Amino acid sequence: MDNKLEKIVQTLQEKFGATFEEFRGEAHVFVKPEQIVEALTFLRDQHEFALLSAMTAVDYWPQESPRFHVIYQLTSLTQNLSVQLRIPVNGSQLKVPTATGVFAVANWREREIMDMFGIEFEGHPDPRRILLPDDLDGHPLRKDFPLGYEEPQFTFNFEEIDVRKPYVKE
Amino acid sequence: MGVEQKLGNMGVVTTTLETAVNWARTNAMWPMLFGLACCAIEMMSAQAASYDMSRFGMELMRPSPRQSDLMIVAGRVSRKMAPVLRRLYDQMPEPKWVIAMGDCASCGGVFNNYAIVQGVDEVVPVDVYVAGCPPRPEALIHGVLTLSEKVKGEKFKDLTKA
Amino acid sequence: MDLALWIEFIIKGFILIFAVLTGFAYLTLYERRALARIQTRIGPNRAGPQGFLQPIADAVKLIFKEELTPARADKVLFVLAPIMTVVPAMILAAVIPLGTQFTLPFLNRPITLYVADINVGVLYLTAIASIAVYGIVLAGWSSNNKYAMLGGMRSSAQMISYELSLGLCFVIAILLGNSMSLLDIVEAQKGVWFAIIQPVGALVFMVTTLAEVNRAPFDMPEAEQELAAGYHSEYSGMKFALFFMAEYEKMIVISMIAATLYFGGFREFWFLQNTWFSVDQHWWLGPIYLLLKVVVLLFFMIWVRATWPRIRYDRLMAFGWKVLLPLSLALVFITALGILLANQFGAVYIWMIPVLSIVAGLFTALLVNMSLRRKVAHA
Amino acid sequence: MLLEYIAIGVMIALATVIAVIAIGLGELFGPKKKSSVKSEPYESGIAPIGPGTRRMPVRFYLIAVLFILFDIEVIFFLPWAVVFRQLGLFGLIEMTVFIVILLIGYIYAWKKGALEWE
Amino acid sequence: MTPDLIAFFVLALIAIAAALGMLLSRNAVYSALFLVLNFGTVAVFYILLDAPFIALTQVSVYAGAIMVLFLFVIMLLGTETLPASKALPWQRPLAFILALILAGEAGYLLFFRNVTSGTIPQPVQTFGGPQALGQALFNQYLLPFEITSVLLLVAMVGAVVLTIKKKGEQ
Amino acid sequence: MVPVSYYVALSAILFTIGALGVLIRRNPLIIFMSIELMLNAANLAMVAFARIYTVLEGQIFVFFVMTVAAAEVAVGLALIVAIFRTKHSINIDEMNSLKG
Amino acid sequence: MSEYQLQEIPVGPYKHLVSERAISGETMILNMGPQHPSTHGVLRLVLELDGEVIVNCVPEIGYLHTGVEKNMEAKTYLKAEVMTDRLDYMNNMGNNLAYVMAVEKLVGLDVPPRAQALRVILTELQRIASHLVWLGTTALDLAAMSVFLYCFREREIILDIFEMVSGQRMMVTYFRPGGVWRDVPVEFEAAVRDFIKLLPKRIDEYEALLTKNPLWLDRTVGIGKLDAATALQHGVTGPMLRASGINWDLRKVRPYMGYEQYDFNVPVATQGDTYARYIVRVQELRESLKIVEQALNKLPMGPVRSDNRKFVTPPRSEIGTSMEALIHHFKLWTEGFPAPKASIYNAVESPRGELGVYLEGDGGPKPYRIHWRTPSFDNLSVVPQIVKGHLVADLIAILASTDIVLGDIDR
Amino acid sequence: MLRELTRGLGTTLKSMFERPVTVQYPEEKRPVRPRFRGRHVLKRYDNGLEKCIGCALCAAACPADAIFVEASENTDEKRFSPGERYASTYEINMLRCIYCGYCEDACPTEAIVLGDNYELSFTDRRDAIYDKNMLLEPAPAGMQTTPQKTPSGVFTRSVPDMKDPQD
Ligand code: SF4
Ligand code: SF4
Ligand code: SF4
Repeated sequence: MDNKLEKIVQTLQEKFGATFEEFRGEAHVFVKPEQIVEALTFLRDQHEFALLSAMTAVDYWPQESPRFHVIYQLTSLTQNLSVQLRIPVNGSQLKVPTATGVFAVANWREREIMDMFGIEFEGHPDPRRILLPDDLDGHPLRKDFPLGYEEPQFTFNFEEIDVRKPYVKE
Repeated sequence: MGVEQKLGNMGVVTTTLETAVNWARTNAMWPMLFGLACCAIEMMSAQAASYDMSRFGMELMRPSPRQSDLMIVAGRVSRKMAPVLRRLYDQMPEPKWVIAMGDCASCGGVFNNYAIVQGVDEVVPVDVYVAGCPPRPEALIHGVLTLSEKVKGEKFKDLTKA
Repeated sequence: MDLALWIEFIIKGFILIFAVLTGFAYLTLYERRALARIQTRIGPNRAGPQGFLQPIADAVKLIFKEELTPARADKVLFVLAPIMTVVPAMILAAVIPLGTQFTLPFLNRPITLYVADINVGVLYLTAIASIAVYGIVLAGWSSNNKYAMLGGMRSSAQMISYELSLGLCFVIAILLGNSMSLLDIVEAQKGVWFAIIQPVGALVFMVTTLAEVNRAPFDMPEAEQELAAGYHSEYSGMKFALFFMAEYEKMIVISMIAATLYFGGFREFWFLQNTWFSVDQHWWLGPIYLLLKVVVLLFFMIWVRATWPRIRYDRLMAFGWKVLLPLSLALVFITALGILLANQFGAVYIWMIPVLSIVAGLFTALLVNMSLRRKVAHA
Repeated sequence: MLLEYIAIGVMIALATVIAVIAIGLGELFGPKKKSSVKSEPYESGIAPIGPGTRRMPVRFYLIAVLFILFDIEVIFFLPWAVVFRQLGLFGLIEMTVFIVILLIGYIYAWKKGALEWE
Repeated sequence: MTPDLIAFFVLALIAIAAALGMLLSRNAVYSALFLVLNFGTVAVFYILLDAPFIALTQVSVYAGAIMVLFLFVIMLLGTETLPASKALPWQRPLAFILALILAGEAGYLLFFRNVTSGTIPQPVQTFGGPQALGQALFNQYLLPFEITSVLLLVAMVGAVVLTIKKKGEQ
Repeated sequence: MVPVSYYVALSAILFTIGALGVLIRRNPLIIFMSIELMLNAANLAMVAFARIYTVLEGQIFVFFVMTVAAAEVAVGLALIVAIFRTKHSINIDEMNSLKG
Repeated sequence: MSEYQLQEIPVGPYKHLVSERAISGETMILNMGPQHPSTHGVLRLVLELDGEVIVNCVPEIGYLHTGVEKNMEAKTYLKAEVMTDRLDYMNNMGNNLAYVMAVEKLVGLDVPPRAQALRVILTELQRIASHLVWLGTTALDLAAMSVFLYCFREREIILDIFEMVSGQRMMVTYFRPGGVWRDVPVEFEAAVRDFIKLLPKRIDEYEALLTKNPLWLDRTVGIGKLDAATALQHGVTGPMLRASGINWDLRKVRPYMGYEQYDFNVPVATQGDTYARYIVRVQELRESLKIVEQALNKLPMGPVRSDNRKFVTPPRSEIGTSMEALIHHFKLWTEGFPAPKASIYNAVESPRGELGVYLEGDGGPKPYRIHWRTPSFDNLSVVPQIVKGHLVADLIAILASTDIVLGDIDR
Repeated sequence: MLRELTRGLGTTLKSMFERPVTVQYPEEKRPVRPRFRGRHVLKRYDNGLEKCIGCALCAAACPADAIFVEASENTDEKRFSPGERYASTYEINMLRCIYCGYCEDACPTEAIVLGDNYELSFTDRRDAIYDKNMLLEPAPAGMQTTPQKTPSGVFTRSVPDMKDPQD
């Protein structure tokens, strides 16, 4: 891991009591959900991490605490560094403060996570579904959401599936 | 009410007229400008110089469903898109045809999941399925020719598909 | 007023309308094939030999297509609008002379190769052209569709704006021909085409024409990238075909007008005067010459369409109002001045017109260029 | 003279008849199948939202006004052009005065931004 | 009945009907269109009266420009239909009386002062043509002509002043 | 040749209709249209008279009338538009408030 | 007489996104898309228009939501790869690359140098193809229709090369973890060389039609200005970011696949308008050609697949002879290979910007979580900001200049 | 400015005199590249035996689940393929198949190969399910089709020796 990055991670550890993991040169820093906005602001303002490259979440169902990780991938263009912040989210407490104030890009990204994982972002300016139709129940990227696989048709099951399928006939 | 009532039963005349009209329809089928995903790009390629669908009188891609005869569902139809697709189809005037281009449109293809409609025939009646992911432009043209064959066999009374 | 005259009128009217209609049908093919060639494609070639039956296929298909009237549309106007668009386009050709005249064998009856030669021919053109706006406004309005509404307003505003420069270009031709009768204007071009005396005028006329018939790069109603299908978004079947027809017929007719006013009309090329190829010798050459000129002018339109990007709507209006209008006004005055000088001091001074107007034209181009530069620098 | 206009009249009648026939043909031969969705306005495949309004920007109005006024100017130009050779220099001056006065208005409108779109 | 007369009556009927149509239409767009029709028929009358230039000017200016403006304004304001409002109490009778008077006058003209056609001389060929009009316009009526331009100027300025909003308003 | 009185009569009728329109309609646009109709009726009479006396004055007059009509319409409709934009209504009864 | 009633359709969920004037009906709400010629697929824009001026623009996406991420979780690493082609369907090779690199990084797999060079050549060709489509469609949106057909004509050559190497024109699935599918055929080099000879002339042609054309300038210059700070705030990357004056190209700053060996420039413009984006992309076309040429010249010989049998299927010639190879073959095709319980984030420079893959393994043969950080998604999110106050026509130009691909946005 | 405009016109005019690049499908067909992945073909050995041994590896490898294989036992009386088993049912749903070529890669006997045919359009979804008969290539000239009666003990080896594919 890069020296500069190491220092930044250290300051993060000191400031936010963050824990830290490394895998193949990538730094994954765990912070507490309440502190995420602060941490992001800190990284943006103090360490020139101007780009929130990616933001996503992972579901560790059936594990309940933490059930989710919300992931922020930050990039500093000037120093050519990347750091990943992760916050654990409990299945019972699906609320994370919004980062839209820090990075405008978080707006849509958070909407996507809301849509896909059902994690709520408190204070989000436009909390609507983004990708999925409004009438869909559930959050597809959760592990307990079924894939929705349908059997492909072959001669032996053609009719059987046809009967089940809602065709329009004109 | 279709033509056949107006023309009455005139046997030969109707048949000749049918042939003529079907010929015209196959040669002047204006597709709706409607692309969904990857297949749409191949559809564009089919319009482009190397394949040139205009040879079939098909370059007049109409942006409005009101003026189009053919809906090429080029790509995957998501559950969110399905009502839109249906609405567009409904807004096309008769006679109209649908080509499901590509696997996704035909049956969901590799995307066998919650988000994609497993075959647009759940939403609109499909006349021709074109296999391929994406079908080569030639394959699409083949599909169009298949449709032409089908149209040539149509009778006036089928036109107002009941 | 005898019966024969009525019959003559009807037949001539029919033939003219028929000619324009066929012209329309084959213009669509011509355009599709020419565009295809420019784009290294082939174009429709499967309906009949070389796609020759393509227009017929299109027509038949459209006839047998459902005519749809949206529920919230104003039914009467919705039907009326295409008619009101297509009729002016068709009758515009009435005053254009296609040739001189010939005597009908057996009947010994002189037949003129035009429907009407009225002494206010040019005014007729402006009047009819201005009527054509209604169809589009009403189509946009009656469809009760937001795209159609925007498209209709846009194109009608565009048409009326460019009518002004069009009118002024007519004025130039009148000045040069000293008559408002199109026949006189053609005859006045026996020696030199007005396009040579007033090249910039001819150019402005062509540009205006493009806008007037809503052709690229001024094809706002066709601006499908913005407004789907514009004012005819809701039209289907034959009603839509009529709009299509009107557009292409107007293209033809307006090319005919351009040919008549600036390119010697049905007259032979000046170097063919007094030869076998002269219209005076063989009346039937007249329509052929005109057709030739029209085909070339149409190619120009198609070519431009294939090449240039579309201009933005506000620019289009600004171009019409701020560039073409003053320029054509200036051209009118230059022409008048030239004629005056020629009358006073001898015919050579007529050549002052092209010189001055080219200067004016270049100056305008320069100004436009500068404003563009400024914009580029600003950005 | 009148004859020529009768010819034009005949032409107008013919053109109208042809246009009506064209639409009639379509109405006659086209299949018909109504449905409620079909007759709804087309808006990219989505039901229209927001209050339907047919109101147009005031620009269009201004353009039309300016058009009327300049159209009249063009109309005045036409007889002038026809008799220009008889009028001679006098005619030119006359017209110049006329146009200059109009141009004042034109420039005023330009400066006021009536020709601007944004 | 000569053909002229038949033509006249037919056209007159159309003209009147169109005028009435304008008056009675509930929808302003229709009113405008009826008026256009009326103008068109009047233009035909002008042609019959040997005034072709005026006729086509009528089409060009009235039908082609003024009525287009009307249509634009109707669409601009979105007032195709206005609620039928009550007339002031004195208006209806007054209108009625006026109508009576004028109809009487018309009848009088039609039936009692039937000027025979024989007395009207056939005018010269160019009568009503652009040449003649131009000559008159640019010689005798020079002053009105120039004044017209002032009028147009005033109208232009007026329209601009009334409709252009100053920047910053709204 | 149609007797000129016929034209005058027609003109009168059209004029009446125009006048009626001004009086009974409340939509200012229609009122404007009625005014146009009246002007037009007058024009018709003038052209008719020009024809019987074979003088051009009538026609020239019509020419000017059209110009005036155009100018009037331009300003008049501008007024309506301006009023509408401030008051969001063009009912003529409500326009009284403009006086104040 | 027609009875016309105002349609009162509620503004619904857009209430907080449009201005008050829209609710009173003073401004017009217009739907553009999902079926609209210039929204490049199934994007839907809800526009609030004051006349023709855009007051507000609300993009509605998801009409092409394909569930790729979820679906990939249900497939082995190898089988999931076919989905990557279909994400951003203009950048199939690039997606393959991003994915296989992520997998390789996760499991720790090396790629032979020849495969690396081939990957570079093909991704750069893909970049050219993508930019050609972009140029063509943008030109078409602004009605320069010939450019569209010319661009597609040239793209056809690239697709032919793809077909030559992979058997498919678009959905190549050519890069595989540990290398590429098969070595390129012999005619590959000649075909690519022909192409790089031809294209510069063609680019000159496009430029003759567009670059200095006053109509084109008028439509693009000063339209849709995006300053660097806003761009970063909205996570904009790729040519759009570079057109706003920030020199950030992952190929340069974090070279992968041996990009550091090649000499190329990163075109940067400062204006940040539509024209700048156009210029940047056209220049990138030429730069990509440069890279292709260099890579082709340096193309090393050698194997194209890693011989780590744990992850890479054995060559066909071994299957018949070696039992061990046959077992590996069976195992890899049925079960797949396991990946460690860890996560990585790997980003490459796609024609549209930073294409990142977040890949998490759980020790099994299937991805536990895969997230695609797609550039179009963020690039689109800035559009509402920059179109405000422009005309509808400009929206077309701006949207075109962002080069969005809906498959990339909706995934 | 005028120069730029005319330059564009010149460019398009020049293209007009270029030869059209259009290939007039269906009259002329552009040959596909050797690697092209089109409709599948089930191969045979030179002696007419099917290569497919019904191992269903292709079905397992198929990302779209477009292949359905059912295997049965070969006997020397009725031999379809070398080795113990053969595919008694082999179906590919052409509308599901994404032509990725994984099946070809996965097949241990080079039995399934993606061919050149891309003209796959159907008016009925059912037609898109290709069964074994449609997929199987005809037996080489002079050879028997399957099932064959074969001497016992000869065709025991199901996976043959193969060369690395060149294209
Ligand atoms: S069939 Fe293939 S190419 Fe077509 S849309 Fe589906 S995934 Fe894309
Ligand atoms: S080509 Fe791919 S999708 Fe098709 S059958 Fe083979 S493995 Fe399945
Ligand atoms: S085709 Fe190949 S992989 Fe599939 S079952 Fe037959 S032998 Fe096995």
